[in-house]
Amino acid sequence: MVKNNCTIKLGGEAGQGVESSGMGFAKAIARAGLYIFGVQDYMSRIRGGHNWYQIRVHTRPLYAHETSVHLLLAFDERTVHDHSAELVKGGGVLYDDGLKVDQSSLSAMDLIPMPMPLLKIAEEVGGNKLMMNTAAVAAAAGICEFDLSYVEQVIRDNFGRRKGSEIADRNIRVANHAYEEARKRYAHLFEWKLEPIPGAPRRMVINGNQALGLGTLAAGCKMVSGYPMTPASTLLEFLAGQARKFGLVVRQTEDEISGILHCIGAAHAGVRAMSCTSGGGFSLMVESLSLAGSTETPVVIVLAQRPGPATGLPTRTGQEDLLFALHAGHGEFPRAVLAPGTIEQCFYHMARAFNIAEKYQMPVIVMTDNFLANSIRSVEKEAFDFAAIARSIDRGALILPHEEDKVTQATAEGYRRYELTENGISLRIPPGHPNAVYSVAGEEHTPEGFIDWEETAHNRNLMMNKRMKKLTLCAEEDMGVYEFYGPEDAETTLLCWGSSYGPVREAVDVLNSNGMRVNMLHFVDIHPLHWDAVGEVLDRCHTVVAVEGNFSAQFSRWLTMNTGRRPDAKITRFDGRPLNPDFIAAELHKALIRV
Amino acid sequence: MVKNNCTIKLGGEAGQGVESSGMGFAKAIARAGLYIFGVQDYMSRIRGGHNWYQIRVHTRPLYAHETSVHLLLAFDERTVHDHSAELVKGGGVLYDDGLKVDQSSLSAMDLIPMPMPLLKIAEEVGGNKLMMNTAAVAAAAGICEFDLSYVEQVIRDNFGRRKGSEIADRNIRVANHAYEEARKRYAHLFEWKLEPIPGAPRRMVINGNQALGLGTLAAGCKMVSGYPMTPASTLLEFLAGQARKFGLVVRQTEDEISGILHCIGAAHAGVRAMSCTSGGGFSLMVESLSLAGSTETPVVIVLAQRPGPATGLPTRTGQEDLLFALHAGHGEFPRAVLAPGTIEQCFYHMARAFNIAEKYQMPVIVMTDNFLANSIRSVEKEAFDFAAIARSIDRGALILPHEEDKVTQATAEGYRRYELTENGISLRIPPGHPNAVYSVAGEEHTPEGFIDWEETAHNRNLMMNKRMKKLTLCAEEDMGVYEFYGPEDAETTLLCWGSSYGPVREAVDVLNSNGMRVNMLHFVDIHPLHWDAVGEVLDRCHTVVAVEGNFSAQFSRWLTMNTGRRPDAKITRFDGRPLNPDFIAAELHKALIRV
Amino acid sequence: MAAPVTLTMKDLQSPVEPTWCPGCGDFGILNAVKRAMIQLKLPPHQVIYFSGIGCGSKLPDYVRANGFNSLHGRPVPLAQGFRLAHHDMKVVVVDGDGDSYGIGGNHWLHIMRRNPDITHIVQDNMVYGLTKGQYAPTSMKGYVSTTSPEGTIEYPVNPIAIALAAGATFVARGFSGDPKHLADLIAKGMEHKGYALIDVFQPCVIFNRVNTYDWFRERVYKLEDEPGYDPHDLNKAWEKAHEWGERIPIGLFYVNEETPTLEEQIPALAQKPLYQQDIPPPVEMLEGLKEIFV
Amino acid sequence: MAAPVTLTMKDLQSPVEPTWCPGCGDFGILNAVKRAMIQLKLPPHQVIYFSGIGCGSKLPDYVRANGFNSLHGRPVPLAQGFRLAHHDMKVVVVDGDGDSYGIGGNHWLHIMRRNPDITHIVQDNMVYGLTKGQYAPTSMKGYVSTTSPEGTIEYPVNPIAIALAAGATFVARGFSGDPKHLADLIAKGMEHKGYALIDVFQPCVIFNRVNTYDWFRERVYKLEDEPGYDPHDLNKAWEKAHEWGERIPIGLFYVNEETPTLEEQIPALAQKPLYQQDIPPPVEMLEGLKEIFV
Ligand SMILES: Cc1ncc(C[n+]2csc(CCOP(=O)(O)OP(=O)(O)O)c2C)c(N)n1
Ligand SMILES: Cc1ncc(C[n+]2csc(CCOP(=O)(O)OP(=O)(O)O)c2C)c(N)n1
Ligand code: SF4
Ligand code: SF4
Ligand SMILES: [Mg+2]
Ligand SMILES: [Mg+2]
Repeated sequence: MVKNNCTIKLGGEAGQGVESSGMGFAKAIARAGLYIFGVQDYMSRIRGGHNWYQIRVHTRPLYAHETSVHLLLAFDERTVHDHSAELVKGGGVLYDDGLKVDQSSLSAMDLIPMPMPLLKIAEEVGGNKLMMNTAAVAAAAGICEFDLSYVEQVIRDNFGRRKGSEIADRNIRVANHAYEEARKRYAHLFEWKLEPIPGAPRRMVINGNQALGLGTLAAGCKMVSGYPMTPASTLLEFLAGQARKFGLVVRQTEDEISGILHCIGAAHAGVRAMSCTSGGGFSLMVESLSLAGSTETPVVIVLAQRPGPATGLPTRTGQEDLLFALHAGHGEFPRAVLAPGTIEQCFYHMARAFNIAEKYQMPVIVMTDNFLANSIRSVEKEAFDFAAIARSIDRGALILPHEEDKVTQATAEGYRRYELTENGISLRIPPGHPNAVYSVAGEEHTPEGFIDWEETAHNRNLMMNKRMKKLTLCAEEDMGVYEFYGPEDAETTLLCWGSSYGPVREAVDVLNSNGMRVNMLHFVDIHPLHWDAVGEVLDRCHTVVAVEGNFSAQFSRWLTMNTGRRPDAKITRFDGRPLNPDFIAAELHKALIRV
Repeated sequence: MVKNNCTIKLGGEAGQGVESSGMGFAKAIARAGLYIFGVQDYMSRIRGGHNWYQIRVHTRPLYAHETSVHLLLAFDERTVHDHSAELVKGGGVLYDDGLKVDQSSLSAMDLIPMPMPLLKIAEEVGGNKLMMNTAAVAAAAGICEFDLSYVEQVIRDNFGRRKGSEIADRNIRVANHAYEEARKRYAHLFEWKLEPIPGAPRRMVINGNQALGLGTLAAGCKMVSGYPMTPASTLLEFLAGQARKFGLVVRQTEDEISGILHCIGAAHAGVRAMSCTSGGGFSLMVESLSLAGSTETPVVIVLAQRPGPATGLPTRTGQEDLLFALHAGHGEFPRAVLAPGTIEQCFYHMARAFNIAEKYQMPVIVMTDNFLANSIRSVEKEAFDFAAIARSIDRGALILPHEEDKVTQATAEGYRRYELTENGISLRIPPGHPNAVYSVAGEEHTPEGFIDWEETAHNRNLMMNKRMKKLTLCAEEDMGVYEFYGPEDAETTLLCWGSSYGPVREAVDVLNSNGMRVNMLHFVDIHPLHWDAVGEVLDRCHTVVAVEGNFSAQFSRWLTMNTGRRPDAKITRFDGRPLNPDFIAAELHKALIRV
Repeated sequence: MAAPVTLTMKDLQSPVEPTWCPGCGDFGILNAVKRAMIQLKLPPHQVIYFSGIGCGSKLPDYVRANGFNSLHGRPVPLAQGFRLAHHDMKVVVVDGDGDSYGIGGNHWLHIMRRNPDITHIVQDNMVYGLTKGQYAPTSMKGYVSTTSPEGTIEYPVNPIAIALAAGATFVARGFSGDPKHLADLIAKGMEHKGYALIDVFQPCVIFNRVNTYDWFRERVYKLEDEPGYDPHDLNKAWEKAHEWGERIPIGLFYVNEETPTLEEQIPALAQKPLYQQDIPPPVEMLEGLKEIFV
Repeated sequence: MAAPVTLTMKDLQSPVEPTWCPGCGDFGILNAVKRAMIQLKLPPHQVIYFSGIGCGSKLPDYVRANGFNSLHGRPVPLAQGFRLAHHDMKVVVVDGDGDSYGIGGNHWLHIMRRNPDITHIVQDNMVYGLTKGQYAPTSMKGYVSTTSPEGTIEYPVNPIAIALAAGATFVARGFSGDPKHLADLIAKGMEHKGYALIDVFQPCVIFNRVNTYDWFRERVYKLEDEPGYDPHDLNKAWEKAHEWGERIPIGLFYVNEETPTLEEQIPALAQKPLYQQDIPPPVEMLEGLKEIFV
């Protein structure tokens, strides 16, 4: 018997409730004090096709999914067909007995067919065939001998409040029935079990977009505007749902150009502002990004990547937009690029992005991707320290126009929006006070903010240097977040960024447990960086292997551009699927042969 | 006396005719068989402000301007004020005697004040004060003892046809009068002379945009669409002017997004298509660029750079958009980037861009800038070999739908737009023939062109590899244009790209004549390149100094990214002014100290 | 390449199965589009469908004809470029309310005043289907969605009124619940020499629980059944464009046959389609250009 | 920060000299804008001008007030973002026909249906001035320019008709040759609660040799002088919007005081402007969010 270490996969058509069932089951398991990691796969269609949801369970915190599955919960025949090969020996395939499944071929693969009268239970006990999902999840619980009360809690949460407890009660009856039946039939055949950890704290089950949303709220962002685009939409939607409560203005604009410009406008008024999109929408924003750079307006953009080019693979994942984000926009101007790797990092670095944006009065791009945005993990509540974020808020050289005394004092000798200073940062007083009436321009401007209509070389040099030197300070004072994981004296270092954190970290564990000496070097901070320092970090590494979710190993190219150092090998994946520990381990062996 | 080696500068307000006068004078000088190089400077306003036009003259072909001026033709007082310091000792300042000019301070600078009754001559002899410009140019000719008949020819060309010869005659009378008067008064004081070269061939006086326009026509481009933006507008306008004659469709679209999409649409139909813009407009095109990459549609984009960020210095020059152009657009897809350095190169590489685009079925970006677009040179007529371009036309694997037999033959076993092939290039049959009915998609697609709605990993890998491997072939077969100029055994190599060709080349001459051993390594081809070969080329260089018109030395960063090799020093200019030989020479001394 | 004498639904069958939800209004549009091709005897190779990104924009894959599934909001300029290069092909844009009334609104505004011979079918389900149910530019005020949890606060775009104001020469509205009537409108639009807008009420059975088949069926009536309605009267069309509530008109609001098309006004297209013209131009002609510069 | 009792032209004098050509119609607009501020007793710090890129878009530098010279075609969304963040400021967009009827047309289409309290002055010179004379979206058919050497083949945008169709609640046209009348229109627009479009005939004395001061003077007449004209009648306004030729109306075409503004409908703005609200939210409130996830 294997306790609390397995993967359960649900599969079916879009519209069959794969995601909601999976999410509910994951929540129930997490409430039992177990750690989960959930990842999903869906298609660009609303009904039909094939979606799946995979939940990995363990007693330690998880950072990635595995490829092997122990229990497959099939909502349709295709699921059995497509995913049986992923099951380990002894794994179970649970499905409604109305589906046509070739049991003998499952048995031939050493798998256990587990047909169940799910529809029948739903109809007969619950009086509604829609309760089949409840039956399925409960049956899975029964097979794992998992305490059903956790599933019941989730049912109550979902149905109890909404439509009166009657529906909840009926679902719970269905659940009990299916649970008992499945346990009776199959529990004794199935090796993997789930057992609650007594006294474990209640943990959050949360995905990357939600963590970004919490970070956004925690940072005091008050203007969110954007245009829906997978996988960024759910962030916009989450914040739209919180707008009334937190006094936000959330706008769905006519396009992404308008989305980012709403933010620049609001930021110019002194409000923290954020727009979120994916690559296609970001493409449309880049002219305005350049405007933010020129006018030194602090805005935050979440770039949730998905594979391109063009519409590409709209519901899959990839890390293909790094070099684009780093160089997007005409002309040269300062920006920062951050790429959180975990859900906790999503939370903290999202909030931090607003501080960097305001401190250096420049745009900040926070890069995630479909994998990070949508995969869920159980995370300790304390891991999200709102109080710490509140304390860390740094609005830089900002005085708001209604802070009358401060303005009066600061403007005693006049006010120039783009005053030339030692470090390039000028006092920012948003319009509204009689002592700070001014005009700004995306055209090259004077320290007062007027268009320098003579376009003089002198003023130009001053302004370019002023803007660009903010990067130097930023690199020194605020950037440089990277993390080593694994043995210090590793022979091989897996170099990665952003969402690859989880898969690479888990790969390190796997590889070291297999006798290799491998560690991970992960970067959240991409730009600006103190490259000499990075070079020194790299010097501490032996063989460096870049691991990236794109074709050309973009981060490693960025690194080469800035340090001259080239990785010894590369592991890339660009098929739209997330990296995972097994894939990395397998590819590493091939890569090392090539070195 | 110095013969045929001097620089004449005209200055005045926008609307005073500085450009047209300068252009006319340059043309007259070129017709006399001399080589000219003309560069201009203007402001983002239609009247007033300060514009200038500078003509350098020599008996050998010129590639750049110099900073020192010999004769200043001042249309207003500000010109005298702003530019006197640029004059060499003994230089002359020619101006209407109605202007308030402090003669003594000019004399104190060893300059020759040359007041002339230009307005009076225009009014009294020509009967129209607008003829002052004619008087001014003729007076300049007189001072240089340049044969007036060349100026007269240009006057005839400009006025003779348009409004009847009366105006031309009157202008010519004005010219003669001013010429004689100026010669009488000042020719004996002024050292620099212009003397026609007998029997010299008639050369074209042409700028970069015009050369691009000729290249576009020569290549058989039939669809030009774009939105006006300095410094690309004059290319669009030139082609609009040729539309009827050459059977082009030229469209001014509602924005740049539409401009590039018109081209993609036309190219999909099998027509060569081009859009031109500057950085801001290019920013708006990048989403569609990604579409062209995904659908393998051959389009050509001229990116005429100007300094950013945002509206930046709209009438100045810079090379700031290289890394942006190289990485623009979400997702990874093939593209080529070419950056011609001279007017001849503008012509040839523009035409070549269409071949590359069609051969590899991908977008090609041709990068110029305000300096190259607007500066004029005298170029031999033979240097533009239309017949050679006609011979070189290569449409790649294209069969047009009305080539019925060819289509029938090629589609005997069916047709798949994105057929997987050895080299990644598929047969392209634009829609229209019953045997090749198909759908294409910016979403990841099957070989047939349908959306791969299952977004399978297998198809994705095939398609990504198919598209990206076109770059390998392209780098090998069609790319790699670079040029060394100067001594092979140079101690210092000035590394440059695009429009810096001229200034760097002339700097090499200056530096070597001053006893240094310097050469130039100039790249027209930026991407894709066979980087091992480039690395070998670099290995032949000793000290490498990057010379670029931007803040961060972008090309050298690109080179480092691809080869790991970093330049030993950098000379950058980002004040909106073109590089010039004097600037480069001066900066090189400083740069070498730092090495 | 003459049209076959008869064309059947089978000839227009694509190998690709629609991915739309059962009951989706897009099926009706697909059906109507095929019927229109049959009605006009338009063989697959003489038609091209440009679409954007959205549920409905997958249509080109589902009818045997040429197609181009492009970017969200961008089929309109793409189609114009194609049309100017190949003006003996029937060019149809089929896209979502998000495409042409939302992100691509500017292209729409400007195609209307150019009047190229392009038929434009907008799948107006008053919601963003493919991105899972956010409100659309045509969503009715107060419409509740994930991005408007308390109901939209913007007034919906009135496509008919805007088309009239922007100079469209053929302005119609259909209902995908009546594919026969719709097919007829589409065929008329395809026959119209110039830009033809056909806004189509297309129920999204998943996300739009307000504007359902029933909702439309209770309200729509046909302008051609309206005694004395003359689609040549711009002011009358304007009034009808504002009719919304108990009764909502479908059919042809306005048509103007007098306006020349864009293509007719371009000299380069007088002889033959651009793609058929020889390149490069004769070298002597090119050589002549040098005279401008000497 | 109460308004000073009197405000004079001198108070609104910017240190920057206009770079416009002598005689340019933009001077009349600048003058009118200042007059309107004086009329409404709006001190410089309580007004902000958002502009695009073009000759006229340099206006913000030439009046003492807050300003933002942005990107070609983009002041409209920028102004909306600002206005939502600071809704006790008078927000004015002033941009070219190329900005809002050309490249930025989609933003224009959508601001109108949102009705934020923003005044929008379009410098309609029917040409692209700053880029040296290409035709504009409002150029009359057949207009000859560098990019239309044989005359444009597109029908001009009719801004008044489109504004009416798109739901603008205040639609007016002025003439920069009559800055007093224009000032009055601008002041009315600024007082109007909601989006106000003021399309301004602005002669470009350099590039537009067709639509000159004289051309306009011979044609324009004031709607307020038209007996019985009621700007509350949408259909009448629609008819007037199409009057073009011998007689061209200026003045207020249409106004609708009933429609709520965008700002009024956003709960977050009920108490005080967004920029004045404390950040971050109380930590306890934030902590409460965790309950969604456990
Ligand atoms: C530039 C860009 N922004 C956003 C998206 C995401 N997106 C895809 S379809 C769509 C809207 C779908 O609505 P609609 O156009 O009405 O079509 P429907 O699905 O309703 O048929 C959006 C926002 C995108 N693909 N590209
Ligand atoms: C994205 C982009 N495209 C093009 C331009 C170039 N551009 C600057 S102003 C302008 C048009 C000017 O016309 P209009 O808006 O009518 O203003 P006007 O000069 O007539 O006042 C253009 C095309 C630009 N700045 N940005
Ligand atoms: S989501 Fe709506 S529009 Fe999309 S396919 Fe389903 S029913 Fe049709
Ligand atoms: S070019 Fe025209 S619009 Fe521009 S400043 Fe001059 S007159 Fe005014
Ligand atoms: Mg829709
Ligand atoms: Mg204009």
